[in-house]
Amino acid sequence: MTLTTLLLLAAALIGIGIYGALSQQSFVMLMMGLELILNGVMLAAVAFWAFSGAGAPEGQLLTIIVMAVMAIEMTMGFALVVAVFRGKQADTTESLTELKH
Amino acid sequence: MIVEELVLPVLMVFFMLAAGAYTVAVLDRVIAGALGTPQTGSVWIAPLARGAWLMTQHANATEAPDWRAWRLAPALYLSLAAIGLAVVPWSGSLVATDLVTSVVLWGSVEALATVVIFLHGWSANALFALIGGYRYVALGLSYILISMFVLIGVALPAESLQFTQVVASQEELWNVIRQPLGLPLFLIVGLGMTFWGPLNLADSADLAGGTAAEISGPPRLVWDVARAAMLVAFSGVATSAFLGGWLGPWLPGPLWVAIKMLAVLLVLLLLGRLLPRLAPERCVTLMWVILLPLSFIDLVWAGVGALL
Amino acid sequence: MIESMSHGIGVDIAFLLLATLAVVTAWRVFRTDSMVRASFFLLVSFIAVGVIMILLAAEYLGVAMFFMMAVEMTVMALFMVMFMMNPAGLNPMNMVHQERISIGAGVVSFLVLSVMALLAVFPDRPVSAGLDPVRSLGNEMLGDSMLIFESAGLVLLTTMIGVVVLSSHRGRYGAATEGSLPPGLESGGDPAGKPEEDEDDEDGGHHHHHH
Amino acid sequence: MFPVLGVQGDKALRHLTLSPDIELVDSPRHASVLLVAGEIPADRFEPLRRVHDQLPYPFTTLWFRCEPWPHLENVTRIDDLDVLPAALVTAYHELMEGRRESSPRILLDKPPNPWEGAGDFGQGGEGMMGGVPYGRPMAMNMEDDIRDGLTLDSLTFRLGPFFFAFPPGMAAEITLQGDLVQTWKTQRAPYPQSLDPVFFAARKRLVPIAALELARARHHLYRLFHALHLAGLESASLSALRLANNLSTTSTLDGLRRYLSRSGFFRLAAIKGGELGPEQARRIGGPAARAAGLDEDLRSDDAGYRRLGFSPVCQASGDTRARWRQVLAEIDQSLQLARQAERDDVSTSEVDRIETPRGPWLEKRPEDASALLDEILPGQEWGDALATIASLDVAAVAEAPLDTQTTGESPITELSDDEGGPA
Repeated sequence: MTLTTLLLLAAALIGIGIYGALSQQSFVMLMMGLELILNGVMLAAVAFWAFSGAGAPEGQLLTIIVMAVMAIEMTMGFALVVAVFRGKQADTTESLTELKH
Repeated sequence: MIVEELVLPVLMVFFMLAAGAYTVAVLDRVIAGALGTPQTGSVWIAPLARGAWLMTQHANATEAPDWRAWRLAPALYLSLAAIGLAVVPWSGSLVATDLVTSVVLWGSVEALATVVIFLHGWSANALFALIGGYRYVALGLSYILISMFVLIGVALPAESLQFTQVVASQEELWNVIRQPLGLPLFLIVGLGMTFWGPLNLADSADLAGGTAAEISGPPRLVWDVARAAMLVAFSGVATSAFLGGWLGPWLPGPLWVAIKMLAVLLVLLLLGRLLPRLAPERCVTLMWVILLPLSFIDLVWAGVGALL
Repeated sequence: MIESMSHGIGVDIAFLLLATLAVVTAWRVFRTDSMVRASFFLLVSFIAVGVIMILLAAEYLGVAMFFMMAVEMTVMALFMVMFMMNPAGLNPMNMVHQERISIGAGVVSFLVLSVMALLAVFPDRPVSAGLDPVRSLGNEMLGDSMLIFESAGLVLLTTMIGVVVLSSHRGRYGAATEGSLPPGLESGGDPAGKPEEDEDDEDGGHHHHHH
Repeated sequence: MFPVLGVQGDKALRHLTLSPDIELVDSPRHASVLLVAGEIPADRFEPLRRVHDQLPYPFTTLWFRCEPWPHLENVTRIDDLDVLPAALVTAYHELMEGRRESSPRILLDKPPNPWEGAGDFGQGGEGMMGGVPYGRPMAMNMEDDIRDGLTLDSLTFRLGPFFFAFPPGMAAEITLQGDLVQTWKTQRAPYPQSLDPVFFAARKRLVPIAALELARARHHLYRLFHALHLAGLESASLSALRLANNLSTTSTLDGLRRYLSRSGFFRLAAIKGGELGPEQARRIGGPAARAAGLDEDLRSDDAGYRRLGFSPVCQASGDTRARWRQVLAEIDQSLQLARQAERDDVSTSEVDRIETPRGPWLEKRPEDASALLDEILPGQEWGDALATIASLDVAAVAEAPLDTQTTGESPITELSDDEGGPA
């Protein structure tokens, strides 16, 4: 377990996340891709904190903030999905071609 | 070193799982018998006989279940109970894992329990099991929130997220007196997250057994044992957080923990037999409108107490 | 990047296993037919990363990851059951678009990041043994960085309010969808998944989306 | 420690509930012995086969006052209620010790509709969502929702006729949204229920009011027993049953009533809703009508009852809670009347106007009212809906009284089961 291996793992998670976020049609699956990217980011942040940051507390704080961002991303995402579904019974990106209904 | 750090704690947790589940089974039978359920045979043998019966019975199949998740869910719930038992301190040094964030770890056990119970209900691909799973998800969130606020309340005077520290901080005054709202709220959460008695909405009778409606044989045995063990883990956490854990005069610490855990178990099991099952809708309202604000008050109370 | 944290071979084995688990489950998220299973695969990936964080001595963050993600993924799974037509994965399905580009983007970003990880030189300043990570995090959050932490809290509160407004059934002037006619998937067509109009046995009368 | 999944005349069910060796379970998956109690009409054979096949191996069946199917080997038929518990225990022991072969599965273990992998990705049909896995609709049933406007996860299924919380023999097709009943179609009416012989005797001659009223109180207590079991109040349901079995003019309801109000049955349990309008209440009649405020009771027309100072008790709101308050009040009243009538030796004075516990019996016996459920259940939570069913006595009255000896047309009933697929 070295910084390099940890960063490689983080890179793999981010790569898979980017694939998911770009390729999925369904809103919820798309959000999973985004979450996975953030997962990699958090891991990288903690790895840097542990190996390169001399335990500076800001490193951990950054991870906490990323978690908050994830929570916000997910709640906003679901709220939008619900709102869109109410309006159009749509749950895939293809069914949204304009921004108003 | 590996023996001390790994083998002993694991053995300890296994022993607690087995002894705890058996105790719950015996206690529940005694209470049921006292309240008029007809019974024959010895209460000591009956749980074992039931276990043997479930072991002989075959595990059944439903149409197109999610096999992996269906078979894994009882085992996962059992391991969550084991994690819960592992953080309970039996004395200042006798504790399976003394993680510095053990209070938060217990919080995540509660959160993961929601996942496992939903998975158990969902993966059977059967109607009642699914509804049971839905119900638990609807309620689980409120249990987690209330329990979190209450536990932050006990972490405040200890200035630590570690159960051993939480117990040590109760040397002068137990939290059950220092924060009078805490224990009642936490007991309600306990009934909820082990879905026992009045809060048994996930495995309830109106769903013919809910998430457990479709299981038989060994998986059912594991599920039953896991539920009982979770109840024991919960009573251990309640004991450490509110009843001063190993603190007490005359007797050795571990014995005090056992006595206090038994007392908590007895209260929970009695409540389970005496109260009717709550309506799910009313239960959600109760949790969010009454108990959650009460847990805020508890937290503010604890904060003011910690400042003074 | 010299091993200066004192950990034994056990930690390395654990890390390898957890890393494999994290990547495999992350990959399975997009390769399973069942969307509920997908969200729980994602949860397993998060938990594996959380355990790695605990191995890195970030005990609070690792455990916080467990409960945050457990709740998030439960909600995710629930939304899957609500919105998807095939949550159980009883049918094979493949709901992807621009797949080639996506694979390319994923691979390229992985390669770029890996090259950076392999080639860049980072300072070797590991966590000192005497540091209490939980205490230092707490002091930071409610000390120097309190403004950031409180802002995050405020943003979360704003999000909650916004989300309730967005997803509420009733707006200020009545039902959210009142008077609006949702467009079809193709122009002029029916919205996705609406039942056929000639189904008489439905409890009629409420099709305000249509008329 | 005996799991039994009984299909049975409710009399046998009640007998077994109090047997210490036997544990009755609500799901066939939890049982080792299937008890078929009472005649099963031929149109319920198919569901029974499905229930039979849901028991996990090893299992066996026992037929109580019912002719076993000829193609099942090695089955036992029991006709005497007193030997039934012992026979069940024996069957279970033989099964566990391997002296008795497990029953075979009757149905083929294959999905009702083989799923064919048509479509671009093998998804089973046209477009992205055309597939119908295993002949079941996809979870995309877009009926308008009655709660939150999100027309999402409705679930349609059939339940019964052996589901434990339904009146025996009833089957329904239900659409649920989460926990909320969206539509309800009663497909099979419950079996007609048999009343105590004294009500039939009262149609032919004048009978002592004491006997009539005790039978009435017993009928209501049996229903209370089922409802309390459903509400999770096991010990209260058992004491209701014991009270019913040992009912005499000296019995009182005070203990049970006190326990119910203290345990919070009226405040906590899922017994909300289920209001009947006056018109609906009249269709059911009896206590349900009086709970809705209808002041109708044929006993008011009877000179014997008038001598005892009878006047009907009523509730106003007509919902599930009011019905249980009404039932408790009527049990009290019946016990009171029985005491007075016994002391003064009063008999009925009418033979063609009998108020049965199920409702008024003028020219015709009270008829089946299960279709009423289709109107009142939609909009209720599942737990409340089942409690509403338990509180409504919808089954018709059978033409023969509750038989005491013969095998004839005994009340056919059963306990248990959801219709899952064949195992």
